[in-house]
Amino acid sequence: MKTREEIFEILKAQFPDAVLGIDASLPTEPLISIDPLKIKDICVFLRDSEELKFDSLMLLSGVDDANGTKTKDEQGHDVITGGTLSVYYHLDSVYLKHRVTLKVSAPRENPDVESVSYVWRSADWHEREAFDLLGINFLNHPNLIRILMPYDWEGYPLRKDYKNPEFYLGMKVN
Amino acid sequence: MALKTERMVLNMGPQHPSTHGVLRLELEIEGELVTKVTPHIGYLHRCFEKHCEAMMYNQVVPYTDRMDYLASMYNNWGYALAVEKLCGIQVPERVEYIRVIMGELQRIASHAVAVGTFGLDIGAWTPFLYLFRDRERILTLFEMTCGARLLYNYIWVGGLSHDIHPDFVRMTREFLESFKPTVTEVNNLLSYNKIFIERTANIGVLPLDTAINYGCTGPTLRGSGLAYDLRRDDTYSIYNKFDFNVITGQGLQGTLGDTWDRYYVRVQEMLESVKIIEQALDQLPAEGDVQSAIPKRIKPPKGHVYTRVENPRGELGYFIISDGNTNPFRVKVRPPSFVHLEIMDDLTRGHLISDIMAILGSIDIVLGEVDR
Amino acid sequence: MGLLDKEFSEGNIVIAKVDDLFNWARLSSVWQLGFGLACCAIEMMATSAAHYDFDRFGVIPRNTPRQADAIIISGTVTLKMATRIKRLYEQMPDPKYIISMGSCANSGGPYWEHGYHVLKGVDRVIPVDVYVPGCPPRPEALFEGLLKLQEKIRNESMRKKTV
Amino acid sequence: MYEFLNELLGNQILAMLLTAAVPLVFILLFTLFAVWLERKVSAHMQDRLGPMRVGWHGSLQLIADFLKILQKEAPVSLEADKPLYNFAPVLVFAGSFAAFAAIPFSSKLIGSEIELGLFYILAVSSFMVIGILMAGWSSNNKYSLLGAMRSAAQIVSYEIPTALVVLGMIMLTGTLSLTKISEMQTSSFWNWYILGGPGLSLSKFLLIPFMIIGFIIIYISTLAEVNRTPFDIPEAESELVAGYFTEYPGIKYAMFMLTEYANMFAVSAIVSILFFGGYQSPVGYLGNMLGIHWMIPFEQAFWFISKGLFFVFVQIWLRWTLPRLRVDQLMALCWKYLIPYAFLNLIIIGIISLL
Amino acid sequence: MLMLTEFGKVFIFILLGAIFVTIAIIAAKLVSPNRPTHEKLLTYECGENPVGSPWVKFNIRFYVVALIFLIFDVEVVLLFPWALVYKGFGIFGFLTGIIFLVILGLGMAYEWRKGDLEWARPHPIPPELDKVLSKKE
Repeated sequence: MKTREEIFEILKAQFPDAVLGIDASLPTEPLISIDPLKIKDICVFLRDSEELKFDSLMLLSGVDDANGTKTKDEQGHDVITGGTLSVYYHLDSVYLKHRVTLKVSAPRENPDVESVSYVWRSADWHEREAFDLLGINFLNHPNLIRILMPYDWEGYPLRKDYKNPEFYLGMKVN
Repeated sequence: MALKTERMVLNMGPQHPSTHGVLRLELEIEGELVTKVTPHIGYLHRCFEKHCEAMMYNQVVPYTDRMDYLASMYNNWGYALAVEKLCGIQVPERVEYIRVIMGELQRIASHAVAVGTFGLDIGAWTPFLYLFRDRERILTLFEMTCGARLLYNYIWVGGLSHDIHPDFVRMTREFLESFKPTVTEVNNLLSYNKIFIERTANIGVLPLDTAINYGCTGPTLRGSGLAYDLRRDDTYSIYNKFDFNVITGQGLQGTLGDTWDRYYVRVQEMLESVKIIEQALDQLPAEGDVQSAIPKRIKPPKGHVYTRVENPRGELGYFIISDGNTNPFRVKVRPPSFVHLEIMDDLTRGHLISDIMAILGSIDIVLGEVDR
Repeated sequence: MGLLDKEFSEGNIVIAKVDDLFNWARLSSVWQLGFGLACCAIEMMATSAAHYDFDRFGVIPRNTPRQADAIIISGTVTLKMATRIKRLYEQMPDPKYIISMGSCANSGGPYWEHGYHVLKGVDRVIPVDVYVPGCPPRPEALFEGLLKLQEKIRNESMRKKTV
Repeated sequence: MYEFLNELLGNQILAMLLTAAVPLVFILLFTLFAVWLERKVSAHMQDRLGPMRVGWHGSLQLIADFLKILQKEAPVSLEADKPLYNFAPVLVFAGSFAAFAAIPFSSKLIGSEIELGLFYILAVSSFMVIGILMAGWSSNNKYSLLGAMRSAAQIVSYEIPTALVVLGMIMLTGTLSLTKISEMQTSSFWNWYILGGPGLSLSKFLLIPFMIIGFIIIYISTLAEVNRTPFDIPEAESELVAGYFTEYPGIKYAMFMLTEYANMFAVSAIVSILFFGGYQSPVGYLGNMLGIHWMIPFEQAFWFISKGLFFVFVQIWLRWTLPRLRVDQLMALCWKYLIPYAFLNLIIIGIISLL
Repeated sequence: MLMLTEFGKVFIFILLGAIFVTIAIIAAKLVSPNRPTHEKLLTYECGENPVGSPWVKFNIRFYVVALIFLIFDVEVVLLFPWALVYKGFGIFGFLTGIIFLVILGLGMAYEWRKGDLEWARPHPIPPELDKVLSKKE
């Protein structure tokens, strides 16, 4: 049973350049932020190391940080440029009963994050959903296609600056 | 010697009697043997997360009902716990007890539907209707307290919408007494029926390490033999005050972790919930206003929280990020059915079409939760 | 061109009697397509279960649209599902009826404002005969919807409408 | 029946058509009654009420269903193979109705006094398999094809245990004609074959256990031949949507239903003739006591129909309690259990009948 | 005067069955409406467009079962006349039939052993972790 700070120390020792820092200021759960292209090796280490044994990924959620510059286009919808899209990983160890939260941020224009679906099988669909709703591109994912929205849908609905299409296959959307 | 038959792609499409709603399974079959299953979901994607960003904290509660519409009491509870942890609200003792009673009643009702439709997929019509008859009695209890049969909007952030009815306790005890013989009835009709065992033992075997790696939780994981129950291991609310044992599959009828085990774990869990409710009813504090801790305006501090609750289907997690104003910045839900549906492809290697239905019934998915 | 396709003159007494007989037959054995979308499907299952019995009115669930005469759209119709529902409706043989159950099917329900993937009402895709309000409607409300549908069938007629 | 009409009308073909019309009308009425019975029995078994609104306790429900089916449109899908698609219901019903030719409803009322009655019934029941395969293949639908292949394999392989048990019975009775078999089990239920057949010899008591085994085997295999639960795999709602009649709307679907219920009655009639004394009354005839001899055929018909209905009720009862078998378990049950047991039963009956 | 033989009566039964069904279908066609649209005439596949045609080569198992059925049905057909008259020949008549049955029993044992009686049994392959993880879609 390790606290998050101890886990952060172990990770910092193991991957000095990949682990960017811990954000313990928030009232609830400290957050370890990690470089997006190194996430896979860290996760393999987290899963296979004897003292940590994070054997199940509880939740992988994509978030649109919306911290870019807001501009208005002609119809009055604001468009965000720049800023980051981030992915939160909640890991849990079933046997040692401790949890950790990792965070990865990638630029909004071409958000590339290494896929972890070869570390935990449950990440496969979570990543497809993050891609489907937020457009985060997961590198060498088995088959990165839309999962919830129709396969021929354009745009990423959960982005803050998303605008509903007028018609879809002849049906009025709103 | 077997001549190679052509692969046929069979669509068990959105409208199918036993896909528990709008799920499309694309099967690649060879004669009767299934070689590949690709589930297609999204036919019931109702944009829950987009709604959460556009609404205030307490307006989101009715939408959580409609996600897992068979266990909506637990959805509210999960969301309420998350926001209470975010704002640091302390809920009075009586509310905690009522929430436990309602949650466990909802577990019995949800398991009744799960076991009933599982029997339906195997072809036994009658247990489904017996279990629905008892579920109706639970629904009348819910209707007495919060006026709704299926989607309650009952557990609010910081308290409850209504206090319980004066003779709610008496009627619940009557129901618990009358429910025990039903489980033995289902056991005789289904669990130990030779044809049922023939159809479900050694089918869809899920080994433990794959189950953990897939992130399976709840009866699906416990069916494979690991006693991992959030009410015991990651205790939330006042579950540490009740003693109940966590049911795990023992491989009684076939190998450990097969369809029969997952089914039998659910049947036994109904009895455990009856025990919990009886203890909760005994220790229920008589006085206490259930709406005392409900804040007028919920404006949580900046930050994020992830809470997990033991939903009848597995671990239901709420990940809420707040940026300080009254609307949540981002709400992400971890639905257990979404995770369990992923294993359909690997679990059904080398089975027949009739087993696909048995396996799908045993992992018990609800499409409202899968597609959110 | 069957008997049901033809239009008859107003005063035709024989056809009036045949009308009532056929209408009585059609309304007392409405076979619903066993198919549920969302939370209203659970209420529909509760309606055909033991406590409220749909079979009392002669309604039994049939699995293929070929043998069904009524679809009860019970739940939210999303855009991805709308094309499938249109296909199912088309594949039903002809005297067919639609009951739109629940406010999601009537008008998009609680998802009308921010639901980018929700079709705002199933009548944008298929012609609906009876709307049953409620979210989810109680089994009694569904019975009332069925009675409304039976009333509507009772007044159908093969004679030319001279209004 | 036929002779009586023959003198009346003179023309033989017409007389025969009328005698054939009697079982047809009986089947129609029986189907209307049996479907109503199934819905009411299944309802009351499941704590429900079943059809109540349409007539007194749903009595007119089936007439309404039939009239509504009459009005249903019958679209034939483009890719379906039209001639086969339309001919399948005809062949299926003709096959199952032909079995009624040799079944004696009472001593006077029988379709045709065919000498080899049982042999003919076994032969004609494979008509249905062709019809089902035709229906499944021609409607160009994956579900109906799977359903048709499964049901063909099932009916074909369950005919053998039926034939073996029938063979055992013939060794005892020494005749193939069903009327003679019924005649042998006269006067009281003590002479029924389930209790070892007529006479009081030692072989009668030795036969009883093997007769019961024979009855169980033939009842299980005829259940499978009629596609009733726990063997209703061809139209397994939970997997193959509606089996081989997925693509059949309206009246053609009603013909398949008519065939299924006609088969249910034919099969229970055969079982009741072979083991429970066909139209013989267990306790003797009222007609004999009161001396009215023209009443006896009607009494016999009454007993025959009530025995048939009892077995149909048991089939309905089984349907709503037992879950469904899988295809390979079904075939294993037939080839690995029923056929070997039927073989042994046959040999033992042969030895006993020699004593 | 043509005499209606027993088999003539049986043929009339089959004819009447066929006539009844055709009359019923034609009656329904007269009454029922007929409004075909393109979508109505597509094959039903749970609301999806079917992929590939169902008319594919079918599993060999069905033909093997048909063959085995043929053997046993022929056997039963040959046994029928024997069953009627074997009592007349006493113990020897009975023994001839039994020898015939035993030979066929051997045939069945052979098929059983060779596995022809096996239907498509499910051979479940439980998912191992490493194979699952290294799965390329």
